[in-house]
Amino acid sequence: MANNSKIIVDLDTLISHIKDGCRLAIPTDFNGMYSGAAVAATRALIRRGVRDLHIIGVPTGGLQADMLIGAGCVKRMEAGSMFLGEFGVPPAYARALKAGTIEMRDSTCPAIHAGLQAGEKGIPFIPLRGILGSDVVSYRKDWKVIDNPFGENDPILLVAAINPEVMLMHAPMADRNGNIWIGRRRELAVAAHASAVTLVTVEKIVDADFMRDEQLVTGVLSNLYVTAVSHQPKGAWPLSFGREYDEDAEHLRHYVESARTEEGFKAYLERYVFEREVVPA
Amino acid sequence: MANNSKIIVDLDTLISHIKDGCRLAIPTDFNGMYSGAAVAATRALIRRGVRDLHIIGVPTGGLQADMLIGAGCVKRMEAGSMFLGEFGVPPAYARALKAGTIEMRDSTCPAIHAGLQAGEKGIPFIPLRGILGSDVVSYRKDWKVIDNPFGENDPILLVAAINPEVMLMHAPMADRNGNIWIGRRRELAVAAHASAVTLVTVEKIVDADFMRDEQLVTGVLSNLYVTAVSHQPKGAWPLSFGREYDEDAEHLRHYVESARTEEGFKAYLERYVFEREVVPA
Amino acid sequence: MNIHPQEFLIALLARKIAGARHVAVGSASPLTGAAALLASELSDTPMRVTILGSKNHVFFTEGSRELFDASAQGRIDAFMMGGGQIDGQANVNLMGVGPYPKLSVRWAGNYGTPYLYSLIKRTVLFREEHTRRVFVSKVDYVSAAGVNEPNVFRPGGPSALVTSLCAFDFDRKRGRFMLESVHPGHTLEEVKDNTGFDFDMPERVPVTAVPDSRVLGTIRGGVASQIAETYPQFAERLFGVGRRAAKTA
Amino acid sequence: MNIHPQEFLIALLARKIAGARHVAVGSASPLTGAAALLASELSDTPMRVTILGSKNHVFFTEGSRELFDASAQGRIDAFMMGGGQIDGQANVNLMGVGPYPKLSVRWAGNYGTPYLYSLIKRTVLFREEHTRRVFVSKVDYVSAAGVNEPNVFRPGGPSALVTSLCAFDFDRKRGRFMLESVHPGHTLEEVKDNTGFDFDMPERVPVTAVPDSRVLGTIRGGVASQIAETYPQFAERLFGVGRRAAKTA
Repeated sequence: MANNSKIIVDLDTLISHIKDGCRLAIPTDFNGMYSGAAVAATRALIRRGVRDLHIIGVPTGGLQADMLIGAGCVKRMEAGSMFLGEFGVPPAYARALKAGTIEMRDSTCPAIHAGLQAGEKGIPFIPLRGILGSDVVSYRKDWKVIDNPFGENDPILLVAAINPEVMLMHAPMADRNGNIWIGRRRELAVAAHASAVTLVTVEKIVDADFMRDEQLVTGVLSNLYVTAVSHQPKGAWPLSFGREYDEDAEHLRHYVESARTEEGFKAYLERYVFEREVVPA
Repeated sequence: MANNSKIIVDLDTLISHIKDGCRLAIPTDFNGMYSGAAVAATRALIRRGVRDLHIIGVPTGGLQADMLIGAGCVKRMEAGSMFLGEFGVPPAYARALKAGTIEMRDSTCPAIHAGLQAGEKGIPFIPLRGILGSDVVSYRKDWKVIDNPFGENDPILLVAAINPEVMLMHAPMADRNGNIWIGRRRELAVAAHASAVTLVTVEKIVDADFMRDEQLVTGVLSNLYVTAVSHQPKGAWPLSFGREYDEDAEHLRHYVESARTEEGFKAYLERYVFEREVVPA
Repeated sequence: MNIHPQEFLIALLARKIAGARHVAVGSASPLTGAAALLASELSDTPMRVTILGSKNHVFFTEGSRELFDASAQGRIDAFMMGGGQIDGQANVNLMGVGPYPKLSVRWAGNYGTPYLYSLIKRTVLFREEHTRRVFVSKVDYVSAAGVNEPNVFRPGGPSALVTSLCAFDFDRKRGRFMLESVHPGHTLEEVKDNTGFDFDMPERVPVTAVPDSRVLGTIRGGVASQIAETYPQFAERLFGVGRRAAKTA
Repeated sequence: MNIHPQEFLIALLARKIAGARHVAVGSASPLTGAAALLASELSDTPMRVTILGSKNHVFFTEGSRELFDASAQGRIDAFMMGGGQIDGQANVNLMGVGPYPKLSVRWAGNYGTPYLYSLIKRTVLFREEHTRRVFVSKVDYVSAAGVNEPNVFRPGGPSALVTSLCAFDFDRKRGRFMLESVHPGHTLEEVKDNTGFDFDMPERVPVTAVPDSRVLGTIRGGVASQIAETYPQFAERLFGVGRRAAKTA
């Protein structure tokens, strides 16, 4: 029989699915809507000392990626752009690029979405209109431009499927069976479908079955795609989380200032990641 | 300013967007879930005497298609299969094939879904795994098999994008701005996105704004894609409609028996379409 | 113990999908639905059952496309389907009889079978009627191909064929059926006489095993009440379990 | 009437997208957001405004992919964006300064611009800072290309460029900017001195029109309260309308 009771685990068990060298997909973390960055899980990953991650921003990267990069956990970063909302370019990322310690695979947001859709459909590539003429095409050797087989003298871009090994995200709630309510951010479901393993931290776990609620179910990622769930209230802190809480702008400002230098970043990690100091809500 | 008050119209205005020769997408009409076949609108189309439709079943065809075919409104039918639930192959369709009065473009369900996804993305084609070896590939001259540009000696099917001129469906409810709650049948949203015009009949119109309800909104087709909405309670009769009403099995049996002969079908149309006799709920 | 022939087939089909993580069946056949639920009940490891058209046995939240994408993702590893004609290479015809596209008889069409048959790890073919009308030397139209050229990407394919007379295994490399066993009360001659294609045989053809009392008890207990939700008439006829019983179960 | 330079730019940008059915703007720029809302308020025909990152001015229910698909469908026909560098062929660089991939300065990256700039019917480029640092002869990296070879499928592209000094139109056939007008208080010499690329000019260069009182009233009324929802600090600074006012509006 299907038995999902073991799907709900503690945070260290959750992140144990993320191995060194893993192709890890993470959501955009500056977004006005529900669901997003599993920052508490990111801190746990740094504490564990994961190495050589290939991070895929869906479709961009921000705080999560910057913390992992600064902590030396990342080998390669792939994203449509890298930004910390109004705070601009992530500082640890900028330092790592200068030092040449990470490889940046620049993309464009719709190509990441399309690559994940190809991954979801189990197809090796997907065509995409536009983009031609951009330097992103010349530098992405893993993409191809072909003559449209359904047209004539009509060049079209093909982007490769993206199939992450792990998708990690934070969501508003899970039911007792590990079904996740992600709301309207369906791109997170696409990324989960395309990934071999999906790990989710949630604000709350509800003693219900979302699959039987015809209204809720439309915002659900079925547990068919979910490997493990962990209960992490305020799991997106210091980022905002939809209508649940606003971003901790003061803390973010402190992060950005600290992360400008290696020493500052180390002190930040020591205090907020290793000693687990969390600014009270 | 955006003004959607004119989006809610009467049934004849709604179907006035469906011209002779139109490429018309319609949902599967035997499905256990919410949303589906706009049968009341289909009867109105027959009364108006629309001609030469190219119907695309999303991904199959049933009662709606059969009524339109029997009434001489259809030139070409495209579907993954044609069936009337437990009643089997639609009788007017079977007669039309024998008589050679319609062209059948046989497909397979995932190819219709993928073609509509390509239509949604504005790309001319999309690859699909599997299917090779099926006769559907040899007979679909509008599909192509190429060697995967990302592999070697790896044949893969490309299906052409499907961009219907009109998508017609029935849904549980609309809000005052013409946003449609379609529930978990997201394939209907994909078809609407891929179509130039989307027409929707609904069981009820609610004085609300679904876009501001974070739970409801996840099951919504935004009015960005909706051309017109018409209030048609029991608009799917005699088919079932999710949890709102069961199928009228007795009426369907009567339809299937009538439609076996041209005379029987004409008598059925006369009574239920032109004289608008509806079996009371 | 008195065993209904359909209970016998349910148990046999369930054995054919043992060990799967997630089995999908079409909505047309209550027997395959019951077999999937039985296999899940008997499984030591978690086994999901998706019955298309059912309200409770569905893990999808995004509509009818999700089945196909999930199959391509490898999240469904067993499938059961029937066929209007089936030939010795395990080609399946759901389109009709006679030369396509005219056809002398039209069936419903391909559905998703050309896709699912290629991508889901193993498909068990099931057709109760065992006649030369069904089991032909060559299908009139290939809806879903039994085998492909070796360079074609094809993670899945046919693994077995179950009928009212016997069970076959399918050898994908050779592209041929091998008779596995003949059901009690039937003979090899009967199978040969009613099969239009050539197949392989072991030296001694065993008799198909009869379900034991534990399996029968599971069929008549948990499976019957679950199947009644989707196929109330079938459950009523076979088990005397009606829709109401299922709903309160 | 006293006109703030940013109000002047809002009015100018709004004229550049007049007649659109649906305009989208990025979340980074309150000025373009205000311009889109103004254009919608002044439009005779319905004009939708999508402000990415806003809660009220979004017509999407399926997350961040939908913007791109809707653009490819032609459901968004006007777009406004900025650029770190912009050259005379309307190429836009959002990647950084210096040879790629090393770069001496890194910006945020391409976002969706290589796609949207090609597919949305018209894009109005906007950059307040008018210097040779921004308006270069050739961008260091092409994030989004101004023009393509004639055989490339490209339904959209740049239509205009607005700065704090002047407004250009873009001629897609010639692949060149044409100076349209210079803002009051500025001169042609100033534009030339601060532009690193070559551009065309009419014989007489007009002065950019100043918004009339009706337009200004609309900016300070409906637009200010709507913009405060997404950009409370901006609205507070420019109009004295805070977040609280917006929420009750």
